[in-house]
Amino acid sequence: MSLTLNLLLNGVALGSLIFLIAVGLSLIFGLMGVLNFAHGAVFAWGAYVGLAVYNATGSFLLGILAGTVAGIVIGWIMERLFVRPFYGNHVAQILLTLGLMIILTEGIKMVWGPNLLGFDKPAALTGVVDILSDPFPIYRIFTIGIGLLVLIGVHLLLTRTRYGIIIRAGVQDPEMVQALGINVRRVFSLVFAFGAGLAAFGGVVAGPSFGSLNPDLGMANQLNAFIVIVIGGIGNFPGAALGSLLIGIVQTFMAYYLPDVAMAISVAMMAIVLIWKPEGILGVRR
Amino acid sequence: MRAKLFNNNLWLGFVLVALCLVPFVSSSKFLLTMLISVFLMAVYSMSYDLLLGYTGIVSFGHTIFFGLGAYSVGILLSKTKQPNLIWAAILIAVVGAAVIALIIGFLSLRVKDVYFSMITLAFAQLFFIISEKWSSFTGGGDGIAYVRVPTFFNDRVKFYFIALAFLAVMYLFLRRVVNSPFGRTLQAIRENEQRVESLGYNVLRYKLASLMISGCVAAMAGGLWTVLQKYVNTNVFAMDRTIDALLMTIVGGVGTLFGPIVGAGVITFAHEWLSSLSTQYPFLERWLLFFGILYIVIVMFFPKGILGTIRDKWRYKGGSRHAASDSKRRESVL
Amino acid sequence: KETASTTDSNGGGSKEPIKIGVVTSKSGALEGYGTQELNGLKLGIEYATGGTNKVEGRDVQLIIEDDGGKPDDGIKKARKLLEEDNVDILQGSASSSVAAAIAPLAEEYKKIYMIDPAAADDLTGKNFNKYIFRTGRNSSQDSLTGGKYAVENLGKTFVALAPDSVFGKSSNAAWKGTIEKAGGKIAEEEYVPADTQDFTPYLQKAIQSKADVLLISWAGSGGAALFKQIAELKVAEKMKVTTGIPDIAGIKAMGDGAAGLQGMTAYYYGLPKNKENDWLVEHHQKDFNAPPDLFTAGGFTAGIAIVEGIKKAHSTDGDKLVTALEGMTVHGAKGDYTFRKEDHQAIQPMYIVKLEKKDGFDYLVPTLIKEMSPEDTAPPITNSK
Amino acid sequence: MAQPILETRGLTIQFGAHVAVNGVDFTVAPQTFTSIIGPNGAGKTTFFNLLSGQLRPTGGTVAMNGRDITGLAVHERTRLGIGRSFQITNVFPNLTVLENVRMAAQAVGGGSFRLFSHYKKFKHYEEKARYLLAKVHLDGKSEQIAKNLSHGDKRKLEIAILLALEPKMLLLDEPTAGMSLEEVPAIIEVIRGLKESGEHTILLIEHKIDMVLDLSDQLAVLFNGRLLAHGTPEEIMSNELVQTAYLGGLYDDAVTG
Amino acid sequence: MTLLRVEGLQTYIDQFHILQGVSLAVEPGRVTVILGRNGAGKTTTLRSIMGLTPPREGRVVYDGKEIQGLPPHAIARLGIGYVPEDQGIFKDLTVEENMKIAIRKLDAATQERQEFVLDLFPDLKIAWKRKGGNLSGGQKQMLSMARAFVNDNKLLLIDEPSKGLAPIVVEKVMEAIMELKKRTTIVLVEQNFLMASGVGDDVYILDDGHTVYQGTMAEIRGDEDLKKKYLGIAI
Ligand SMILES: Nc1ncnc2c1ncn2[C@@H]1O[C@H](COP(=O)(O)OP(=O)(O)OP(=O)(O)O)[C@@H](O)[C@H]1O
Ligand SMILES: Nc1ncnc2c1ncn2[C@@H]1O[C@H](COP(=O)(O)OP(=O)(O)OP(=O)(O)O)[C@@H](O)[C@H]1O
Ligand SMILES: [Mg+2]
Ligand SMILES: [Mg+2]
Repeated sequence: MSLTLNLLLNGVALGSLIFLIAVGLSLIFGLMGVLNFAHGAVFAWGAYVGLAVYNATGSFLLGILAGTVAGIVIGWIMERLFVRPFYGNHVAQILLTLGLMIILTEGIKMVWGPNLLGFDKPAALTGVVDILSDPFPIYRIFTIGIGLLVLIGVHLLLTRTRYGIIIRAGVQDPEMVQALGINVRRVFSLVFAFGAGLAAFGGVVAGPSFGSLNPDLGMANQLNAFIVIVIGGIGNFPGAALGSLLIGIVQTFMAYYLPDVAMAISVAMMAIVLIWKPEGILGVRR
Repeated sequence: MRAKLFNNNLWLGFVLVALCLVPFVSSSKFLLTMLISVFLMAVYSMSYDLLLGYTGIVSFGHTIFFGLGAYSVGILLSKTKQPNLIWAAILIAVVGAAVIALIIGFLSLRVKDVYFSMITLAFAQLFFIISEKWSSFTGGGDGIAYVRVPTFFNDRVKFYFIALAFLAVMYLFLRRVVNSPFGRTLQAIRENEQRVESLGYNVLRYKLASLMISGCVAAMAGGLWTVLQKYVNTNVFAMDRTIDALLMTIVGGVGTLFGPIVGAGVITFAHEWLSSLSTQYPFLERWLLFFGILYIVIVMFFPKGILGTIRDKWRYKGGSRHAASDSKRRESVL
Repeated sequence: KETASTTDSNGGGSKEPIKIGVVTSKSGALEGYGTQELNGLKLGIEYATGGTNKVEGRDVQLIIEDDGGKPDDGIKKARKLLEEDNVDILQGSASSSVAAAIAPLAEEYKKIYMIDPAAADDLTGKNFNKYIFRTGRNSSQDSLTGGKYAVENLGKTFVALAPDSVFGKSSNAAWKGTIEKAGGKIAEEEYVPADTQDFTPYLQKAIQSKADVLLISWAGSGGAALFKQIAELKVAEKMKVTTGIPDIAGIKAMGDGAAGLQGMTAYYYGLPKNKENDWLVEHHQKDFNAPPDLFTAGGFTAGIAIVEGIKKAHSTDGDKLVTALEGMTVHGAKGDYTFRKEDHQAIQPMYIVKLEKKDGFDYLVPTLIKEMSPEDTAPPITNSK
Repeated sequence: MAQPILETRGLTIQFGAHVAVNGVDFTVAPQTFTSIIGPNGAGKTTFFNLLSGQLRPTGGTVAMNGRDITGLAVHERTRLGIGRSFQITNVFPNLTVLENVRMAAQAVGGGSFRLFSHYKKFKHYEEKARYLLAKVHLDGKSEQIAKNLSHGDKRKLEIAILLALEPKMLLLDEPTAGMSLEEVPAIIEVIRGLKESGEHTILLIEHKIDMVLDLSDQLAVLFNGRLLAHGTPEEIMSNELVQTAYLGGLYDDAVTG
Repeated sequence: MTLLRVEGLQTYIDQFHILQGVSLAVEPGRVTVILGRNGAGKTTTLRSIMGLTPPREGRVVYDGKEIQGLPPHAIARLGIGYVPEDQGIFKDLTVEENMKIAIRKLDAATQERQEFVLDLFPDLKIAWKRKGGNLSGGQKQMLSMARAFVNDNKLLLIDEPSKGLAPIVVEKVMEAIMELKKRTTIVLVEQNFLMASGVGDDVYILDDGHTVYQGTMAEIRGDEDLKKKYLGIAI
């Protein structure tokens, strides 16, 4: 396999990982407009719960399930108790979600301690396959596949049901949505919980890719999620996917050829995209 | 009528006198240090409030200016070993901040809302990365230690009064700015930007000016911060530092100017207090948890920050202005 | 809280307690390291005072403050300890930045600053002042240990893979010096962004370089993924791999794939054979229900060094302690630690180990290949003073 | 005719496939009162947006007093004397009613870039604002937060803001929509006063035909983005298309009467 | 039987006492018009009925059930349609999506009603894929009405529908209201007296948060004094 192809595949895999974090945020931040700084912490919770259950039962599938459920529960509680009164109020959201981020992160340390925890790949997904005679890890193919599935699933959910438009409308004018006979609060709770569940799901799937978990895992990955959403166009779901792919590939190539600037590349790309097209690549001007 | 409660000169005079008495009442150098850092952070947060509370723009890169100030002082003083260049360093910082604000502003101020926030975040990250990469100049993560400052600042009481005076002057300066016709225009921009435009104001110029003023003030605070710490490293460009400004402003009350001072005090002392307790009481070991809870409690019970919420309660009788932290603009042009 | 007076409490004869102020990470990314070191410190004092916690008839009191890994907080806390609590000695920190920020305060207040486990060379180099002593090993000692051994036993040409950070660069520079001195050669240096999750291209590049040894300096959480990928891509079948062995949690996180990996380490509780270490292992297990870890040894030794220093100086006065500690040899967890006169860096035994699977352990156990003597791994003196 | 104060040539704007304003050639003589009528969606508001600069045309030019202003920004046009009110209320929601108008007075009065003088020193702005608020019957509500005004009151505020700008050329987009029957006459009087002062050129968009007929010197009709007709009220009212496609049966009396 | 009975509504917004005892009785199959000058409390009355600004005191009885205190969506689901005065268009959604979000149940009857409203307002068909925020003022007004008319509502609360509409469209709206009257009951707030008197059956006049007049449209139409007194007009 040529190096370029290898890098490209790795880029896609990385993009797919970023997307798994970003997809939930793209609902919560992109559609509902909540600047959710606790998103990464939910992602981390998913990973930790998933790991705990996986280790206890030996079943990765159960781990994924448990992690996702944990995320949904956390999201539901977060929305119900805290976020609900502050839709549309970015300033309050920042303070609130930063507080939640701290609490969730400290919670991880309380339950699992501050140290690294190894996260092994399930046996079936360990190892490499040869692509054009060069080895490529199976797990990475798995993450690409999962990323695609999630993309299609959520896209269908948003376009085939009324949820997509209810959220968009509800963010702009919740009162009017209510007056049309829709329980907008419940929809918001559901979507928020769903977004958190997706984050947690992403956490479990990403865990083995990271190889180990640490409590600050969320913070480190959350920035990338924000970046791809902004690059793709806030509120534009396919945009988030495109942004993830773009960042994944560019980052991989840069890291290889120009490691000195690789650290800066995603933020620099975001700045360039915004200056050139303020609404994001697929975003529409308001 | 406007926020009489807090911006009343008599009241402020009283607070000032009380603060002036502190060094005579307590001989704790540590308390003075804490207060000095509160004063400096208060100036930094007030400068942020000019953007957030008055111009209505959420910057995620405010620490760029703080960091510029901190590094100017740190690098100049340690490279030249000339403590008296402090004023030159601060001047450089202020001019540098103005220039950088102009450049960043030009590139990003046309972009609205969260998009603006994200661009500024990108710039802050770039500054952070540059300071990491250019470690021969900035000292990188390990930083520049042994920054020599004028001996004058080594006397904690003198430094205390300098910092207090600095706070007082900056407060009066910023209050004047927000109450001037210029400041009024900023507030109108916060409320409805395109309407201001259609009244014939060049919005970009006002926003740029506000970013520059705010940046210059933050740079001064950053410069004095290095004088206090005698140390500077890449942390001054880290996201955390911007979040500090954001938190202190929000906790105190957005758009109140005096609020950030309160916020700086509350956050600094709560931080110190909780982290000190944590080493004494095992159940407080995870003290950050309580810090997180503090944020949430403040949002839930003081939705407009401590001062903002109290002020609102008072103002209802007068039926006066509203400094809504975040106005959702439902109306469109058409 | 009572406001401490500013009166001098240095007088050696009084019965006031001896206060040791510790600034280290009790929160933040380095919390784990901070905790290891703190546990060690407590035990070290207990050991050196024969369980009485008294030196020269005075109680030893530890006042611990959390710096969260941030220099600004570290400075604040150190000031509080010096000004409010009037501590006699400072100790810490897990973060090199924090230690660098505190170092000037030690000089200003003329108090000993017993550094551990912060490892940056500059602390006993560029940022040195005479009040600084360090029981922990510095980065150069790591590379000296690993480098010499690797050239002699693993191969002559190296690919050095390190995070693209100040740590990575300086670490590679140190390794390079040692390896070249020992007659080896670094054929290629690869700097990888610190947040990399996918190392395949770099590993492939390394394999293609046909070098004998892949030398890895990694700090932080990405390491586990790196070693898992090394196992997955079967790099070890094509070239030797060496690195600094992390703490137990870190080894655990590497997974079984790292079996056979050779590298240097500053401490693993099963390695030293002396009564200090035996005591440490026993009491650590008793008090904390776990064996001591990578950085516990340094903290333990710091505790002993502080007590021994005070005993020798009969005082807690900073300058007297400097004189007492300079050149002193302490019997610590790894054996003899000697504070060099020139830069106050403790030279100490270091280890070359191999990770092996062992019954009864849920991680790969570092087993001794070779112990390096303090002199063998003595770093160059880089402070100008 | 004197040099037109405003002149558009081939003014066009296209949104995707839809041409909202299509090749409009339109001139306005100074100190005249012209009303623009046309069905919903004909492009009237869009046309205003092109004149005041909220939108950039995809084709054609706008000239004021012979000078091409097509490329100027909104605030620059305002400085040249084009002021407009908005069809959908567009005020500063969280400022007081008084402050809303004061901002506009300050915009023309200058001094906005003074950082240090206290705004209270500019008392005359406030006085002017109060005077104008009285004129639009909002004097009792000057301390209210603008967003708390009822719909009709917001419309009045909109007009007061516009008046404070002292524009030479006023673009009024349905100023009285939603205003109570009782108060419409007062606002009409204000507008008539402007007209009669002889210092202003006024363009009005309105669907209230009696008001249009009452005030206008000229009528222009937009249909589907095109300028269908431009002439005296009598000419326009007798246009058959206007009759059938715009007015319908309700206004038969108004036209014949 | 009275479809909607409002008794002694007292509504506060923040600490302001906006409605100070408004009462209405809406008879089925009739058009009840609420008149009053700006700031009288007309909009607040409709909002109070919808539960958007719940009254602090007083009762709202709809179809024999007390509904004050119910959340707005529950009230809407009882078959009450609302056309707010600011139109309440979702500006980021297309016309199509704006309609889609309004439709409560997609059945044949709804389909039929949708055709009816699109015939009534053909502009919407043309602008079907446009963003709500890009519509002209009149088109927004049409869309807002269309959203309310498309459902099988028993009661419609319509706030100033004629605002911004071309005369011919006003006429069409009046016709539509006469048509709708056959199957629904309508409460109408209107400043256009021509329209109000054209379609109205019963009249309430509000002032300063109170009901100051109650009667039939026929009475008002014939009584110049009444018109002068409460409406300040003489037509
Ligand atoms: N940004 C846009 N994108 C797409 N279509 C637009 C846009 N702006 C306006 N339109 C369309 O252009 C046409 C003209 O709109 P405009 O607002 O100018 O009408 P108007 O004459 O003011 O009507 P009304 O009397 O109802 O206010 C409408 O059909 C509208 O849907
Ligand atoms: N949020 C609020 N805070 C304070 N007062 C308010 C608020 N909302 C409305 N009001 C006041 O309540 C009164 C009634 O308002 P409402 O909108 O019901 O009037 P209306 O009869 O619909 O008038 P219009 O014909 O102008 O639409 C007004 O005087 C208004 O200023
Ligand atoms: Mg219009
Ligand atoms: Mg109303």
